[in-house]
Amino acid sequence: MAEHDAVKVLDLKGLPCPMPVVKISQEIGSIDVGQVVEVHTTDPGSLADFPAWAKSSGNEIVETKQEEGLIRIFVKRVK
Amino acid sequence: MAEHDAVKVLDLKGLPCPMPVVKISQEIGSIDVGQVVEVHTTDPGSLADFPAWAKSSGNEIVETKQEEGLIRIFVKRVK
Amino acid sequence: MAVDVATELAELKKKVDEMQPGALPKLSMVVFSGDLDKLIAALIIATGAVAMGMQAVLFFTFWGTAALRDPKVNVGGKDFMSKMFGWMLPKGRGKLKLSNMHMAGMGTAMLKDLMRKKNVPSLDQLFEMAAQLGVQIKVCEMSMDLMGFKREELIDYPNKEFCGVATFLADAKESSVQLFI
Amino acid sequence: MAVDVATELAELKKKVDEMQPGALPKLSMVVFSGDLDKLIAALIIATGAVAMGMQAVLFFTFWGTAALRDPKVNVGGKDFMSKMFGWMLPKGRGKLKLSNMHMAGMGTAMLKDLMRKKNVPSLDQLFEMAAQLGVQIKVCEMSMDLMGFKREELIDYPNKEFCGVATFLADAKESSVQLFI
Repeated sequence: MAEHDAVKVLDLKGLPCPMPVVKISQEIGSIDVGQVVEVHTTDPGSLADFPAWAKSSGNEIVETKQEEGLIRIFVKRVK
Repeated sequence: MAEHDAVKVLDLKGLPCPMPVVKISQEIGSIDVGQVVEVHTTDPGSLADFPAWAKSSGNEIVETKQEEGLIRIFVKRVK
Repeated sequence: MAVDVATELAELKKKVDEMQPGALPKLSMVVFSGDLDKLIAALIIATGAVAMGMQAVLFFTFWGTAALRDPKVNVGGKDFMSKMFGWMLPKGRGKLKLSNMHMAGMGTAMLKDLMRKKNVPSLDQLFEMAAQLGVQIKVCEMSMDLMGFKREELIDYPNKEFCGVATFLADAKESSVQLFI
Repeated sequence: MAVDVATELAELKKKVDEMQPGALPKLSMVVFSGDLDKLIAALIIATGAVAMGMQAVLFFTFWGTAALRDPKVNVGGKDFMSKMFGWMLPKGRGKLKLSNMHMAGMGTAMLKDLMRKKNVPSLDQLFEMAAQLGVQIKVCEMSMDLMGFKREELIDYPNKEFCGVATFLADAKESSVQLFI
């Protein structure tokens, strides 16, 4: 089973700013409220940007995992 | 009789931004509350700027007429 | 007792009425510069703002308007000065230079190449994304007149609007973020 | 019943008191640049703001202060460096250059000519209008000192004030629009 019951994976590897927040803002509407999407990014700026985006858009970062060459962010749709 | 009972005509032909809004802001005080001034302008930017000015200054655009080479804007003093 | 409540209520009402409305989650930006790097920054901020749930309005004025020219369009009927300016100013965003390190084109070409390699969206892609996301573009009428640009010369962009400084200020004063680039 | 009303009133009062004051309809702008085109933009925005019913304050700092020099005034008693700077910096707004396409003076002359033809107010006329409309000018004391300018060297302008960054910030933080040019 996917971690945090993520219903989908959004692959943003290799995309720099502003693409990660633009993409999550476009994709968050495709899952239901309460569901989680797992974002894969290689942009270290996303570590600061996703919490900022979540706060501003009223959503939630459930967990962030830093692995070798990959950052995985679990975003829950709240609104 | 003048259209919309305009009590005066403000000739701003040939004047570009920011003159049209500066002039109307200076002249609006010369008519009484409830009266209408007819503005003649050749600046196409005034079509967007006069409503923006009216909203901000608390006055009212009664009508705007676009003719060949001339824009006529009827401004009512509200405040 | 009842009187006190009425008085206090009236006082409170007065206080609330006197309060200025708070700003909207909105970005208003003057795009005065026609430099490639500054335009990229402007478009990244504007698209980012929409991603953050904000409205975004870009006001193109002075050199910024040259970036909106469509290189494929030629219009006639210009007077001598307008033609001169038309030749001297960059025709569209493909012709823009860096504000820094342009170095006769070498620096600009290098940066574009580097952006491609690093997957940074190009200015063309940023404009496309901005249009998709609903970033509004407003164009200074006075600059259009001064540089001798005609409306038909500008790129297609959804709901492009022509205006003056009053329209910018009306947007800016209700915005939580304002910038001049 | 009465208790409920009193409690709710007290809660509401507390809430209102804790609210941040909204911004005033006011423009605070740092005029850092000494480029002709940017100064024109700054003055157009400032005069436009007053037309919109706003207050407008311009803070002249760094290269911007050179634009405030009165070309008719000569002051003595300057040290060597101040004299050097005085010669190198444009003496008054008639000497300012474009940020772009100055082209050894040709581009700047063309733009000025074009502005006259298109009835766009010149920088001189814009300053006059700004004074009439009550646009406030505040000048950075540190820049004056750095560039070796004396107060007598600057143009006459009603209620010109000399200050530092704290004055700018006090204005800016209550303003609905802030820009850096």
